[in-house]
Amino acid sequence: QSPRYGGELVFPVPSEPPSYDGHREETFGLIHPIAPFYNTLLRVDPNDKSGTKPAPSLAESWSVSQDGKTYTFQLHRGVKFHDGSEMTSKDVKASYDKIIFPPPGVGSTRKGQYVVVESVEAPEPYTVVFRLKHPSGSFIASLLSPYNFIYKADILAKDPHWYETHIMGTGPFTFVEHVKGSHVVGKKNPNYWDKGKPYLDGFRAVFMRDTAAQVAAVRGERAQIQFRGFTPVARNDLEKALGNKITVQESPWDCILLVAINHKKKPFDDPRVRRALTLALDRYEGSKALSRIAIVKEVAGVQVPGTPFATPPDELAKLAGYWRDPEKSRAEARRLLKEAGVPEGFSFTFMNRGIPMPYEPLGVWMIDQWRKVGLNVTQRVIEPAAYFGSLRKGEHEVAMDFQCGYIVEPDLDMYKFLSSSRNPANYGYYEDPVLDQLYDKQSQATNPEERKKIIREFEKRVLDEQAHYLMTLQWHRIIPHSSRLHGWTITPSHYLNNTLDTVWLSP
Amino acid sequence: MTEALLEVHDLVKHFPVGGAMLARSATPVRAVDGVSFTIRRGETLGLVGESGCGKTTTGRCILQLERPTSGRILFEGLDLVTLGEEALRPVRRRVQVIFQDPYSSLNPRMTIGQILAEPLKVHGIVPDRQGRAARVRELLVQVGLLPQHAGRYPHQLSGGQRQRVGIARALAMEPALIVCDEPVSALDVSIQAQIINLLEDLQSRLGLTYLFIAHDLSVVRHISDRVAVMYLGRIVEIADRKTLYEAPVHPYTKALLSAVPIPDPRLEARRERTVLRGEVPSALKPPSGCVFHPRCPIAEARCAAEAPNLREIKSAHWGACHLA
Amino acid sequence: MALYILKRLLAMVPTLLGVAVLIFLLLRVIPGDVVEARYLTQGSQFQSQELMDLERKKLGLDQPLWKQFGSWMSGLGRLDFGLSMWTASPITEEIKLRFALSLQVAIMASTIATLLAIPLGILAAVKQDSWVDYAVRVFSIAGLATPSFWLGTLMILAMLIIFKWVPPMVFTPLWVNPWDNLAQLIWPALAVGYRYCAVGTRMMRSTMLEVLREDYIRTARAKGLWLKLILTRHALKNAILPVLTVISMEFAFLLGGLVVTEQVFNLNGLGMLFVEAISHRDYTLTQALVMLVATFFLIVNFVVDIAYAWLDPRIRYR
Amino acid sequence: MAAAPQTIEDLARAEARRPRWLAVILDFARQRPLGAVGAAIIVFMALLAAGAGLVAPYDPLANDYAAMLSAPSAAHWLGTDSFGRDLLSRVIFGSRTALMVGLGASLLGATIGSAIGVTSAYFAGRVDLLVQRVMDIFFAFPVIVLALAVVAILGTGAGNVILAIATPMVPRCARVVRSSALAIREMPYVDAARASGFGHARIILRHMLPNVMAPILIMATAFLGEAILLEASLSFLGLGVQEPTAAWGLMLRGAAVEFAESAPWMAIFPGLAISLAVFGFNLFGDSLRDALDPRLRTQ
Amino acid sequence: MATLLEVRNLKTSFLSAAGTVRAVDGVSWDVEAGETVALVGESGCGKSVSALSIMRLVAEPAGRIEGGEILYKGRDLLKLSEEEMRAVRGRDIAMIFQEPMTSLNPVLSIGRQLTEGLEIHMKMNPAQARARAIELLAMVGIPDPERRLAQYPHHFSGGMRQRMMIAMALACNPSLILADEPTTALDVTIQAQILELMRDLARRLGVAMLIITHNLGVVARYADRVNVMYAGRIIERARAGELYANPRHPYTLGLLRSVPRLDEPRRARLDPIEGQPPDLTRLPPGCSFAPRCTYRVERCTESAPPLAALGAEHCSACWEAQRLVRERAA
Ligand SMILES: Nc1ncnc2c1ncn2[C@@H]1O[C@H](COP(=O)(O)OP(=O)(O)OP(=O)(O)O)[C@@H](O)[C@H]1O
Ligand SMILES: Nc1ncnc2c1ncn2[C@@H]1O[C@H](COP(=O)(O)OP(=O)(O)OP(=O)(O)O)[C@@H](O)[C@H]1O
Ligand SMILES: [Mg+2]
Ligand SMILES: [Mg+2]
Repeated sequence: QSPRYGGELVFPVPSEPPSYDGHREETFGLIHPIAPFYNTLLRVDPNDKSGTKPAPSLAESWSVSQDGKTYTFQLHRGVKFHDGSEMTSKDVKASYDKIIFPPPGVGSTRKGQYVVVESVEAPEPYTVVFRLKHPSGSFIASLLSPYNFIYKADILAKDPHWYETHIMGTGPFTFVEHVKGSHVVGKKNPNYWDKGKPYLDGFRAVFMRDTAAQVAAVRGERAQIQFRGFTPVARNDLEKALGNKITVQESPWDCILLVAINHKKKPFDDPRVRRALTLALDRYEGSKALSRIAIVKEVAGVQVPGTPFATPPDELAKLAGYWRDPEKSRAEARRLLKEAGVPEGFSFTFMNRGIPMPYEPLGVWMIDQWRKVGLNVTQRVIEPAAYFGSLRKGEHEVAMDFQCGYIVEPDLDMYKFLSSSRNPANYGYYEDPVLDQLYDKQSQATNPEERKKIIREFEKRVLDEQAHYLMTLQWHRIIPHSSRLHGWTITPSHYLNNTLDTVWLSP
Repeated sequence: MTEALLEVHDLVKHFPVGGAMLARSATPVRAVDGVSFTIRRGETLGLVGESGCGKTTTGRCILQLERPTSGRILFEGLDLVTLGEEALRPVRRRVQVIFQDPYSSLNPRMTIGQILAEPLKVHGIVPDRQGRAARVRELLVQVGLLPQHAGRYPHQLSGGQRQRVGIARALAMEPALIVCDEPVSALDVSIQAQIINLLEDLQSRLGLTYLFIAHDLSVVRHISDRVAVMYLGRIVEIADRKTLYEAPVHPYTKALLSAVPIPDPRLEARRERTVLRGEVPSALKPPSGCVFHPRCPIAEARCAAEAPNLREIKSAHWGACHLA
Repeated sequence: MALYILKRLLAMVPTLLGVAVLIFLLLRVIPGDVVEARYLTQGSQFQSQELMDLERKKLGLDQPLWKQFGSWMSGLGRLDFGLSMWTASPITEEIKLRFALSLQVAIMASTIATLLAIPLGILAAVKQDSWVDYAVRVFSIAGLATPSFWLGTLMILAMLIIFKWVPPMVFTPLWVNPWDNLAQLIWPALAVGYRYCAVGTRMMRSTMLEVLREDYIRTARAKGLWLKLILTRHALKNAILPVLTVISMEFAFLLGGLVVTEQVFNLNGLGMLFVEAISHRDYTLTQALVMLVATFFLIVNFVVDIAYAWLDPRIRYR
Repeated sequence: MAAAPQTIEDLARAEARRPRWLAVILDFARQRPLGAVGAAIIVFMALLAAGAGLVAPYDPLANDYAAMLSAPSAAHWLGTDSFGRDLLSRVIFGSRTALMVGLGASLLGATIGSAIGVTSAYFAGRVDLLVQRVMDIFFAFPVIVLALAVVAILGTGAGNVILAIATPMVPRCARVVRSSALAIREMPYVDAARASGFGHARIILRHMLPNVMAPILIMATAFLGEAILLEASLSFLGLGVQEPTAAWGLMLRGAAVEFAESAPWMAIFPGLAISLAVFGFNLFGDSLRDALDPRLRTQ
Repeated sequence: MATLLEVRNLKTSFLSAAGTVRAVDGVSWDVEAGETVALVGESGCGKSVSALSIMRLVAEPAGRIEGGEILYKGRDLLKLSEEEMRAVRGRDIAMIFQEPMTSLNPVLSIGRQLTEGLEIHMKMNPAQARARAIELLAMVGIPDPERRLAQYPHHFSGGMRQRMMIAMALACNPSLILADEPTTALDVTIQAQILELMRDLARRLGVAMLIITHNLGVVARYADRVNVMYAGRIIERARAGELYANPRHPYTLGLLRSVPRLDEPRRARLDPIEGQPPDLTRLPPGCSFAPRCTYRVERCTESAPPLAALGAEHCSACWEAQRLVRERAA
């Protein structure tokens, strides 16, 4: 089927962008309605379901020097900003300088992600060079970030905050309007550099907080898709109501709820107790049951199942809490608790975040599981905005934690577990130099097989031996969309693949 | 002459109208506008006048339920106006009150026994429980009720009985002065006489002093030793009973007396009436000069210009009229 | 009269000032701030204290409280609500459309409610203790007892499942497309209108009962007037005042208090904006919203007072 | 003397014939059938709450993944929820939460509110003016913000929900009580108490408060229903009681919409429970008002 | 003179929590054209209910007229339909109520309240009604009537409001006015003004009047004939002069004795009627005054005495009326 031109894509977005500056924000609420107005240097291949394959975008091609410290990018020629000016290496440099080396008084959210970069240079109008301090296996992945919009250098020079309140990019769509509390409209950029694209005449991102309303919009065929994901129940209802007018794409989702066990609180300083907590969870039954009602599914370790560095299921089943025999696992949990001197019916508070999906079902599930090994858990739910603030105060005993990435990459995914001295977002409040060493070792490992091995070791230490953190179930992304929508492939991240240049609508 | 128990000098009470923060500036209601009189120990002073002329307000000022705007109230030589709430407490025992409405003057949620025992307890008049119960019984008998009534609630009593309880409550404090604010106006004609007799009995037995406020001139004549007539916040005439009823000097007193209907058709048929013109003016804008002049049958030009003082027209007979 | 109005308007100032202080302090007591809400909630791997400090400084959150309050007040004095801390765009722009929506729902709901409540309440009062009365009372008490989010959900489902109809996705102002506009707002207006009507009916009934026992109604009957005339001319004018009060209070409440209904019906109104603003710790926006709703409340109050004066001559000249 | 003996006898007889509490209840039921229905609902609910452990067929917290989302059947009369928990048991246990929050909030709100109202009316003048202004501020303040703020500051959970619900009730209660208390303050028996030199506390507590009990009671009943509704709304918004506690609003949260099509029983029964409970309280409260408010007395 | 209104054996009762209140328990009386009749008795004895029964305005559903006849110009008012009765109210029989403060509608102008009756009963157009209203206000002595029409009751003092009530009652030229304690709420001097006014107008316009009061003095001055009520019954009836000179019922006697009088020298003590008025829900068998009566004999507690004629136009309901007369003469 060849792409068809025309039509307006309508999709609900569950939250509204705080500002328009991708360099600053970190939410799909910005990506979904704003990404179509911009391009990034590289992007994830829009047809790659694993969401890990780099593809050219503004950069046509790139090369890496022998020592792995210099990356050179050749830019596409004839790329025009929406104001008609040409995009050159100067703009790329300015944009990345803003991200990596923000001028004083201008903050950058992702500075920490690019510590390895020494400088960004623009030797020629169509060449950009990144110099690294040392080789990095994950550098290209970090350039795939969907947030790193390329802005115009002149504008940034005048006002580094201009892009917070204005939109002006090189993307396949141009900005028409944003009615606060209602919608964002974009229309086809006729001068788009990637000739022949986009297919759509325009798009309309409608802000709808309520999930049910989003589902209803798709069901009533007022919208063709929602890019974040629906619940399994909604999927079933939609399939039942719309039959073959609906197409469902599913994928493991690079987000997971973890449980932070505060090592500073007794008795959670005792690894036996922590192990008992993870042993108490029957993840396989949980997966079966919860995947019917919540956006979680796979039983996972520290890597998204099915991605290159993920632990195969059979090996995973050897870790504490991943045993196939739940009774044996629970018995061990009880034994450990007893050994650690935790009385039967011991009660503690589990702190959860006030977000219904999937925090609430997972909370209910875990509390029930813990009850089965004689732990009496009360749930304390904290309002979403205050949640991480209170985790940072470290007053919790056991708390839900959350991690979500735009790309599956061990460096990014495992950072969470580093000692709290290295990672302020470690809400288990532990120091584990062994673990930190393992992390650094895998990061610099050039041989994937070796890297895999170290990751396996890391995983065993963090989840089993020390049970510093425990993982619940991998999120599961379900996108039921109108069968009229084509040219869009699901990826494990809801931040990816939203430029909409490849998307088209059949009649 | 016996000593004065209560002396009221130039009592003034103005009420701000409106009440909202910003509306305070408006002219006040001049409820009581310079009232002076004396009550001697053991006597009854009747206070008559029409609705809204300030009788109740005068009584409430004496009781210190309202703080006067100015003036002095000497009770047993002590100026109540200067006393704070704490210092007043012992005085409050000595000045009691009986209200017009027997229905609302008793707390409906307390038994008669509780109502009567409460002051005994609070003021430590009778500290022990048994003693209080005995005293309550005694009080009930004193006002012509039965000891059993102690267990009743006010709504289980008739109006007359309630008024008796009101009297008993006043007596419980062993007061010297009782302000009776229209104590019989709300009662049935056939009950009024019972209560008046009771008040008189108690006075002679306990040596009480009454300020008896009423608008029924015949009742006032019956019970009072001296009578004061009020009009629009001022006393217009004050004299002993006999003089006032037989030889009133103020035209307003005369009109009042003639307005009282007498239950005898033959007499009524012959009686001359001074029917006053016009309405009672409002205390918000009292007329100039003599406040009575707009309705006065004998008013002269002077009356509109100049307010008459209360002067002793004959011995112990005071009147506030230029023409008396 | 003009003086009275002026005085009343002036009397709002201290109340508003109190509201301002209260919301200002309240927001600062709530844990977390806009910077945390922005940078700590997305589950990202990297956090930067430096960045957060920088942002706080930019927003003036590092200033002492009195200074922050002072600059807010001086802005308000110039009728300048400032910028939203969350989106950095002018607050007026953030509020505009949502206010229009909420106001319209409130107006529609109160119209429905008033039109139903007054006749029903009168009917019940006149036929006190008859089956009509019982029916009206059960109807109105049921209205108070039904959670509006439940009622709304049932309504939406009924439309979706039975009529296969979905309300429009976005709010279209009345003047742009009346049909779309009404199609979207009529349902929430009905869902809250029911409860609202119940409140009004109850009030109407009880004040009507009270008024019907007044002496002047007896006088009117003794004059030989027709019942209809007694009800409309003599009773209604007296009984309507408290009803007016509850109806207008409810109206003022609807403006900012429709959170649940807005959620159910997917309306981007002031209620949801409140929730969002608070959850983003968007101090400036929350403050502006509270001031807006409070001012509106006071104005409605004031209008009711004027209406009182208009209907009741005893209050008219003061 | 004055009180003739037959009057006393009369009274004694009247006392002997005074209706006992049962008679009072029957009387109320006869004169106000709607109120009686309301009272019956309340009593039923209270009994359910008290005996929840005995009546409920299942543990309300027990997840049963084999029985997830099953429709009403002999095993589960009202069906099960998405965790396979028995809905009937959860509805029964939910009455506990509802009653606890309802009673707690209305007691708290009514107590503080009436204390403020009576005191303000008693002292009148400046105190009253000040209190009124402060109340005005709370009135003008959007309720939802108050509730949100309380929850945001203190966190969720039954205790805080009670606080969040009671907070906006305080000024409303204070206003109503104040207006009744203003009338009571003008009563001669209050003057009599003042003239007897009683202390402020005694006058407020012994003489004024008992006499404004009627409006307080009426309001507390109305609040109770409202509190249950508010609790449900807050829970629905995720600001109320938290999982896995059995609470009606919580049961509707998400379920009402998400499973409305595939498992409608999940939304219907808790919704009905809320409506019925609030309905009961309002019916009763209304009739109570009719019975206690002399201005509305018919007979 | 022709009998204008005749009440025969009227019974009205109320259902209350405490039982049935026999507010009016078989009373009969009449009013002749142009005459002023008084109904006296103490609080709660059923005076107001008698008057309201005639207007058929007894508060329903608690109150009910249980029996009797009310013949107005020979027509039994109790048999009329509600609409027919409505036409009688205000047109043929008008009523003035006790509380001028609450009996006027606070939100309607004086003019409105005066003219509406005229428009309905006399079918006047607004201009005519207005002219008549001005005339009426002038008649009851309200100065500047034209300006007053636009005012509201709260602008009027108590006395003026009661005049306004009188004007409203007179509006449609009724032949009978029921005045239920028209002056009790007013000041002594105003009371005198109002009563004089009413008497003059009644004389001038030839309107018959029923004055209800508990003030024996008022009755003495203004009534032609007097009915004394006690506990829902009429216990004595006579021409005014006769009643005061020769009361034939111990209650009337007691009443006259118990009040202090300005025309007599001050007595040392008053002579009260001891005891309390009875509770209408639990009337003793026999004469309801018996428990308080000093003339009581055994018979009194057994059966109630009928209202029996004792002479020309003088009736009393007392078994011992003759003894009373004798003892008083002695
Ligand atoms: N608390 C108050 N606030 C404002 N005005 C008041 C207040 N109390 C009394 N007044 C006014 O003061 C004047 C005198 O009132 P007061 O009650 O003393 O009269 P009174 O002679 O006792 O009348 P009545 O015979 O009706 O009892 C009246 O005009 C009244 O309206
Ligand atoms: N609506 C009512 N419901 C119950 N009882 C009533 C009602 N109206 C009057 N009554 C009773 O009927 C009796 C007679 O009342 P009525 O009003 O006729 O007395 P009255 O002689 O006019 O007294 P007053 O001098 O106080 O006006 C009283 O005992 C009263 O309690
Ligand atoms: Mg007085
Ligand atoms: Mg009467």
